[in-house]
Amino acid sequence: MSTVPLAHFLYFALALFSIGLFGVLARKNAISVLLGVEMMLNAVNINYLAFAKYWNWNSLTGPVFVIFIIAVGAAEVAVALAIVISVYRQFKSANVDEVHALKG
Amino acid sequence: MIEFSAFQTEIWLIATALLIIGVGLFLPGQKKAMDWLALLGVLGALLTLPCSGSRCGAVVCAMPPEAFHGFLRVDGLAVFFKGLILLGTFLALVASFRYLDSQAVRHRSEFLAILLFSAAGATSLAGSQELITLYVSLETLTISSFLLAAFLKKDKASNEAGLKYLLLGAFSSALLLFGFSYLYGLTGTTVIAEMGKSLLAQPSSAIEVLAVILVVAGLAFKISLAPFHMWTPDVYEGAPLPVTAYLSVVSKIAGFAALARIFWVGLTAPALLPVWTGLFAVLAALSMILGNLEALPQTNLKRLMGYSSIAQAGYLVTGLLAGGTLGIGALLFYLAAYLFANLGVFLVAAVVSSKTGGERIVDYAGLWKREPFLAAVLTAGLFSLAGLPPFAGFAGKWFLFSAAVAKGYTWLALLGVLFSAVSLYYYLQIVRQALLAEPKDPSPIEAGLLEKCVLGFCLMAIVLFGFWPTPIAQWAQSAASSLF
Amino acid sequence: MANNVFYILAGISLLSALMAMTLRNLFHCALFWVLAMFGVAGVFLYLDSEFLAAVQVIIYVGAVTVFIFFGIMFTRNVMDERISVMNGQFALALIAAVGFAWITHKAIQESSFRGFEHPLILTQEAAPDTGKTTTLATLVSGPDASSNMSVENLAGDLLLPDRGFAYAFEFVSILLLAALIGAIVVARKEPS
Amino acid sequence: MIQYSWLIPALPALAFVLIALLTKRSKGLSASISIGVMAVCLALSVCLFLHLLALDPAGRVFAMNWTWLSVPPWQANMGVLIDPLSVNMLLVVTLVSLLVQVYSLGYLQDDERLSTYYSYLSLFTASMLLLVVSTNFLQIFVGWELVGVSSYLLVGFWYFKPEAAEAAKKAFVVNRIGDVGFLMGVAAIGMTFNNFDFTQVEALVTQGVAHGTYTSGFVSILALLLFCGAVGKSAQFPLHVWLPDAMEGPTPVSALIHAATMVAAGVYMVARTFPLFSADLHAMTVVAYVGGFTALFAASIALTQDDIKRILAYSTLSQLGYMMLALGAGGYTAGMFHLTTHACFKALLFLGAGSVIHAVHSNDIWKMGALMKPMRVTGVTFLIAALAISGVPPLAGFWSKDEIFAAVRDSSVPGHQWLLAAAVFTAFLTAFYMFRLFFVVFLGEARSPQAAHESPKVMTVPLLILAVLSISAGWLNWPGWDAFSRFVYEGPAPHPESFDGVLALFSSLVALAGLTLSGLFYYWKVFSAQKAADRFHPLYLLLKNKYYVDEFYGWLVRKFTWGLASLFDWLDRQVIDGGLVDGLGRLTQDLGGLLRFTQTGSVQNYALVILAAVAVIYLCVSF
Amino acid sequence: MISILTVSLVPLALGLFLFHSEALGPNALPLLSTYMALPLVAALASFWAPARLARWATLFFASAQLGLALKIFCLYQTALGGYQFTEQFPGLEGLGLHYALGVDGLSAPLLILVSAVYWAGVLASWDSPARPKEYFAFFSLMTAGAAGAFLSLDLFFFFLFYELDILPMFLLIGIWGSGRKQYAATKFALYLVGGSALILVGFLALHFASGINSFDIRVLGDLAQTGFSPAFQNFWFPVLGVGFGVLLALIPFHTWSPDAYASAPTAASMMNAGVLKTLGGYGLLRVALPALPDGAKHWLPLFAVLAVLNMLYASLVALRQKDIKYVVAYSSVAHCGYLVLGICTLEATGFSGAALQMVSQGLLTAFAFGLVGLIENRTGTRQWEQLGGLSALAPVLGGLFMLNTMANVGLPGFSSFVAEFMVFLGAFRSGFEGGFAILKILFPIAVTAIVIGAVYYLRLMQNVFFGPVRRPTEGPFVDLRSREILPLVLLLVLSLAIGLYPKPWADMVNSSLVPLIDHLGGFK
Repeated sequence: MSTVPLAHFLYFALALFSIGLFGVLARKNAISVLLGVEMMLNAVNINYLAFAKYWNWNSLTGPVFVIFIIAVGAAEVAVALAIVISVYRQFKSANVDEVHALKG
Repeated sequence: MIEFSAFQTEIWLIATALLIIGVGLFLPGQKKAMDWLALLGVLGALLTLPCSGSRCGAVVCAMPPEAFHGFLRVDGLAVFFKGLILLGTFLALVASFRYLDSQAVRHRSEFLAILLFSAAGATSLAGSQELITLYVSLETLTISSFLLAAFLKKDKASNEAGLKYLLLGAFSSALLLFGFSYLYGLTGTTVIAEMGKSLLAQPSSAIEVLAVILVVAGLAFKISLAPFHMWTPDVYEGAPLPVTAYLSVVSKIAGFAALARIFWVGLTAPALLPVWTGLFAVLAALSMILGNLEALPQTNLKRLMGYSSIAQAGYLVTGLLAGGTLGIGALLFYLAAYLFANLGVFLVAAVVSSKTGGERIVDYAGLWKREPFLAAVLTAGLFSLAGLPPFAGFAGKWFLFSAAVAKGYTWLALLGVLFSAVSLYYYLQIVRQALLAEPKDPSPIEAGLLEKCVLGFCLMAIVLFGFWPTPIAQWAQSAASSLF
Repeated sequence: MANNVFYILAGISLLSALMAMTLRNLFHCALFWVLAMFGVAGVFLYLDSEFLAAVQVIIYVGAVTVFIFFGIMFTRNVMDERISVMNGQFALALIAAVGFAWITHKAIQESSFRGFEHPLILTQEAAPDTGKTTTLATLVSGPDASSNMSVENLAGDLLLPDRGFAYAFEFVSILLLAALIGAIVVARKEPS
Repeated sequence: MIQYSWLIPALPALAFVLIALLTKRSKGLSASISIGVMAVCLALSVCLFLHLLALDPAGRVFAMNWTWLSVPPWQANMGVLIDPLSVNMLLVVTLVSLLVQVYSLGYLQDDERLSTYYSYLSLFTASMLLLVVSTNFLQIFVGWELVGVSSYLLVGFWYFKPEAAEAAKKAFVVNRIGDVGFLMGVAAIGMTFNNFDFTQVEALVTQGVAHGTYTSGFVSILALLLFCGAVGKSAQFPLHVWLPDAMEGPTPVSALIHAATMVAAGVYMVARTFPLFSADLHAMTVVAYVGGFTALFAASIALTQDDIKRILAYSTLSQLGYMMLALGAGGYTAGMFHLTTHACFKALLFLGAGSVIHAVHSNDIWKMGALMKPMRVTGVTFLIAALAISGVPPLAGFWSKDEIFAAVRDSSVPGHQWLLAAAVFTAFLTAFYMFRLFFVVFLGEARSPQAAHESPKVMTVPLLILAVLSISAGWLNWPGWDAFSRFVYEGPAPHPESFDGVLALFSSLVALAGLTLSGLFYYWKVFSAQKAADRFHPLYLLLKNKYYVDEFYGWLVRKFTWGLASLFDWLDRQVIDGGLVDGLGRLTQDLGGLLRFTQTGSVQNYALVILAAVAVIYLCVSF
Repeated sequence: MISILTVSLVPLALGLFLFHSEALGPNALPLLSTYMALPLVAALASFWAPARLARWATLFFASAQLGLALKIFCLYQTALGGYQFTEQFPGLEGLGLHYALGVDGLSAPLLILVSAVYWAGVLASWDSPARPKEYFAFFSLMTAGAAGAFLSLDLFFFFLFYELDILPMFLLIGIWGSGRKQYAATKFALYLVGGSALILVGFLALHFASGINSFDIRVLGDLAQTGFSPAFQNFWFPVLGVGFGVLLALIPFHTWSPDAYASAPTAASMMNAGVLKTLGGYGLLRVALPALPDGAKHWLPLFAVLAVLNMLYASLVALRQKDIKYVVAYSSVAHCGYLVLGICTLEATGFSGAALQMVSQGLLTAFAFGLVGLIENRTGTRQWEQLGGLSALAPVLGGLFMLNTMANVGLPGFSSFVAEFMVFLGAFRSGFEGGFAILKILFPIAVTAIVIGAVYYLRLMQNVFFGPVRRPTEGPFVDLRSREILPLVLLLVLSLAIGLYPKPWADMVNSSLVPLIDHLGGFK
């Protein structure tokens, strides 16, 4: 049924990854940065599934990896939010570029 | 039947962590109990090692226990890494008790438990033979570290450190995963050894190289290799002192465990090998240069140690890229030397900072007069880091650079020794304060018995490895041989 | 037709991802982000991973967004529209992201992935005489749907010790536990 | 007998050690040890002399060697060489030493550090004797340096006098300058011939020159390098400046070291290595001209000096110049003969001067006068010595100076007639300044504030002995008998100089002329010295200021050495240490300071760096 | 005094005779390891002993070590040559390391130097230091480093022991020093570590380029086994040369040394200037030359230029110093020039001269620093402009300083004369008989150093000891006590022993240097 070439999945993932990347690099708000990171992880997931499908269906390694990435990502988000909240309390801001007391 | 011996170390650690949480829940006032429980847990985990690593002593291991389809195998290398990680954790724990008291940290049980979870992640990483297992272990280590770094909630610096570490950590693990995904795409497997075989059979391609570079970036971040190092000073400075100690040693050792395994088992294809060894050589050089130079103007001890640890990563990578039992053996030996030296320094710092509250270098003025023993350990540790005899760092650097020269990286070795000389300058800044300057506040600093014992142990190890490196170096070599 | 579904899904995802990363209003960003995650879940479906698509929706679109909205609520002044949402290195970031995409795109183009118009399977032909099992692979045109990709199999992979991933699966629970405890401790307001 | 000859240098050395370590407390014991040892040495020397005399002239050479140092293929020995030349020198040294040591007993009787003084004297004699009996170049250099240091110690004996300390240093340093050449010569000889031994080297040189292995030019370079040492030690121009200053030492020391023995070591060394010099005329010419010039130069300075010891010092320079001239002219025996006679009368002059100084407590001749009456022995012996040095027949100086004139006359050195003229004119000057000294100090009116009195016996007896020798020593070479020449002459040197009646007459007349002129100026006061000085004021100033050589050297040292030292010191502090070393440190630190700015504190910068690094690395790897 | 003599002589005798006794047998204890371990034991002992006993403990072991050094010197069979008393234990075979000690004609006299300076240093710091336990422990540790380096036959241990000196020296300067001590200590440490960086890389390069899995000096020094190409040698010789040159305070790498010596406490200056510097020359002769003969032939002329520069330049700079200790420090820099020049002749006589110069300048520099320490102790100043006429107050001090002056000036009778003379001989032979042509020019320039070298010391003598009495403080002036004289006498006697009868010493060093020359193959 499907005749989408593998490369297109990869391009899609890549684009998503890059958009996430851009978000991580350019957004001020810590939450936005986190959204960017999660987007990158999603792109990775697409890669895994695409490879899994186009490469070797017999092994479930790809999907399994995706499950783990999602799980770890969730944990990461939980921790991240906690830290952002804590930072917000101290700095009265969730803007990443305002948190730069440590430098040099 | 599951071979429990393949992961009983982790079980020990996790069980201890859970127990501590339990104590924290039900007996929140029992600080001492938690402390001792944590120490005992780590010691117990350490005791599980020789019997899980090999049944015939720690040195040679004919049939390493493995479990889960071989995804987890505790070979000699894993035992060595696990041993180092546990020792590091133990020392970081000792450093944390007094510090936690002095900072009035309320969630002591959680702190200890997370530290132990993190350590479990690290030890598990050392035994992982497969990328998913490795990834999960790595994230356990890292995510717990984020929390530990941010643990002092009322401290701005700690929060900032936590945030920075978190954002960059997540970012770099995304890069790592992206790299892994292409490797998976190329090979169809996540088992490192199979991946290696598969890559061996196919021609080199651009995407393969890119994937390797992404993996390098993701893992170099963990060991704070330049130019992926930039989080290090900020996080080291901001994180609570024992956490900095923990990060500087355990996190780094785990990173090297992952690197050694992935690169020397998975990415040995002839087309790839020169790419990443060359890359590591350049990064090592960069680390030595940046780490040492930027350390020079520092005034905060933790920040300075951050830069120092970047430079040390540079030296260590020299052994990694040289490879072979010589190179990896040197890496392992130096890690051991680094562990005792660095944690000795941090332990002293923890004791001093608990008393004075200061973390600047000038706060160590006249330490010699206030507590000679602390000053002695500090000096020995710093000189060992600088690679001067009779301390372990000297032998370690000798091994590392000789491995580098053996592989033709003479320029790197030269750079390394020259920048070791530069590094001596900033280490001496601390030593000068500690030994030569007059104390502003002459009141004595007394270390506890436990701390003293542990410091003595560190000192002994530093000196002993320096004077007679043979046994441990031999062990390191035989451990390294399980990779090749 | 089926192909177009993919391209539409992909298009929606990318567009909303872009919006999520560029819009000023953080709340809108989050909404677009959820949309993008839905798109990705759709692509998962398209890649025959119904289960994962469901997980994606549940975890990301459900749990994670809840978390994030929480976060947005906590950090109040993010709704202020007068301040730029982009930081100083906005232009460089753009160049870097596009550059990275370009590089990787080139690499993919040159790679062997490019040739795969159809999903393929790699059957392992054991070569008894050499004992090699996995190195030699034959590419065969694969079946359209896979019976392997079932929840049962997945669960088996994750839970049965001899399949290997059970350890990681157990371990991730430790990770989650640690994250949970830690997040609670860190996020909790400290009495002064 | 010969086998005990090693005792001659060894005994004074032992005395030095004994006095320095053990008997310092007792002045009397120290002095007795030193003097006793000297007497034994003199006796031994005399025995050796008699022993040699008894032998056939061809077989009068004995050498004993002990290996001292060796690096194959060469070895260096310490040894004792007994031959007529060295025995002659031994006699001179031990005799003068003994007399001076006895004399010192009176001269320095009140000095607390008499023991130290005697230990230094013993060290000196030991070194000098080591030098004299040396069998090889290395040993002579060792002795050479050791006499130098003894001289340093003795000149600076009264170290609390800043002038003495300065003079001691100057003597040492100037000698060292000469030693540079000497050392180079010794090294060159040793390494060229793989041998240091005098006889063997001389044989090798002779053979080598004959076979064309070594050019005579090369040999003359070696000889001239050695001669540098002699120029320093024997205070020849241009390294003469130290000797007048060395008069800051105790007067007996001046008599012993700076008149009779040590300064003659240069002459002795040239005589000892004569075959090297005589192998090439160039070397001889240089030696002759340096000697001749120094003789004239120093004599002219002596005309105007006021310090009794300085006058004698310049006289010594001049006489040493004579000896060098003689050797350069080929007059081997003449040089040695003059050395011997000069040792007697110059030691006498100095001891006499010491006696005078002891009496009037001043060195300025214009504070003395009419001392003949209170100090009869001193006066008479001084007169004898003055006559002797002026070359008035039949005293010792007459004979030896005459032989020098003869040698110069017969020399093959180019321009030898000019040298002869200079030598004769110097003889005139010598007579003039010596009697200027005599007339001013011993005759005329008394100018001394206190009453002078004769010195004690212990001082006058040595004067008498030396006076006898000053009269009679010259008779050894009585024309026709030539005992001295026949004894000393052994090698392939040119013929022994023969007495020439005409020349002798002429030189006697010249000496008498000088004496008379001096009398006219300073005794009869027919001419006024003051007027003469005013008349030739520039010349007078030039002479009075010793041709400004010291000033020139001072200027040179200040400008050159001190300037260079300052430059290097500045270079070391500011450029190498401050600039390069600290600069490198500072640069490194500044670099670190600059690099710090890369650590902006913004986490997104860090992320960007990571990504950029990945891209850059990838691009680098792919292309 | 009597107790000092007892505590010195008894262990001295023990060291000398114990190993000889029949009961113990000739090899009952490893001689060299014991020698090396004694200062370590001393360090531990002084650290653990009560503070007031620290110096006694150190003195005890120092004396025993001196006895042992004398014994090794006496038992060494010059006629046989080569390494004797060798000890060897397998170490890390995989890395080519093994613990190997041995002594040959070159190192046997140096052992005496080490022990003599050690012993003298202990007595020289008898009652000065605060915190005596640490002080003596560090001092012993330094000695152990030097002793180990001279004995090691394995480059790893050679390097280890050499670098072992840096930390204690740093602390000795930094804690017990004077003046700009922190600056000097840091500079010292950085400089030496920088120099040793080159040495380390050089060693590793030798090891791996040889293809032999060994760090053994004997193996790496055998070109037949290693087969280093001339290009390799030309590249690596200057690396090692400069590395050792830093240690030797070769211009322009010398500026650490005056500052360090001037700031260090007396005993540390003695040990460092006397012994540690020597190690640089030893390393050149022991490692760099045998392993890289072609490189040496290529580069030594340049080093010869530096050496002569050292002799003249440092002497001139010494002339301008106002601090006596700086004068002595620059003098020691200047004297290293002789050592290097001797090596640069690549000729047997020059080599022997260099080897003797090592011992000689070690003894004499230590002697000089000891004296300066006493002057400072008595007068409270080191500025010679504030001093004068001390001979009148302290004849013994004056006399010893006179001997020191004479010795440093290179007067016959002292070891310096023999050594310097042989260096000149070697320079001449090398320059004029087919060696390095540049020595034709350098030889005469070098010889002029005997003048300049004399001037500054004589000037010092004249200003400090001669002339009218001048000193910054009033009060009674005590001349040297016998305890203060004792260590100086030992150094002096050794110097005189070499200077008066150099043959046995020269023969001993030749027994290992002549084979070295043969190995280097001369200039053919």
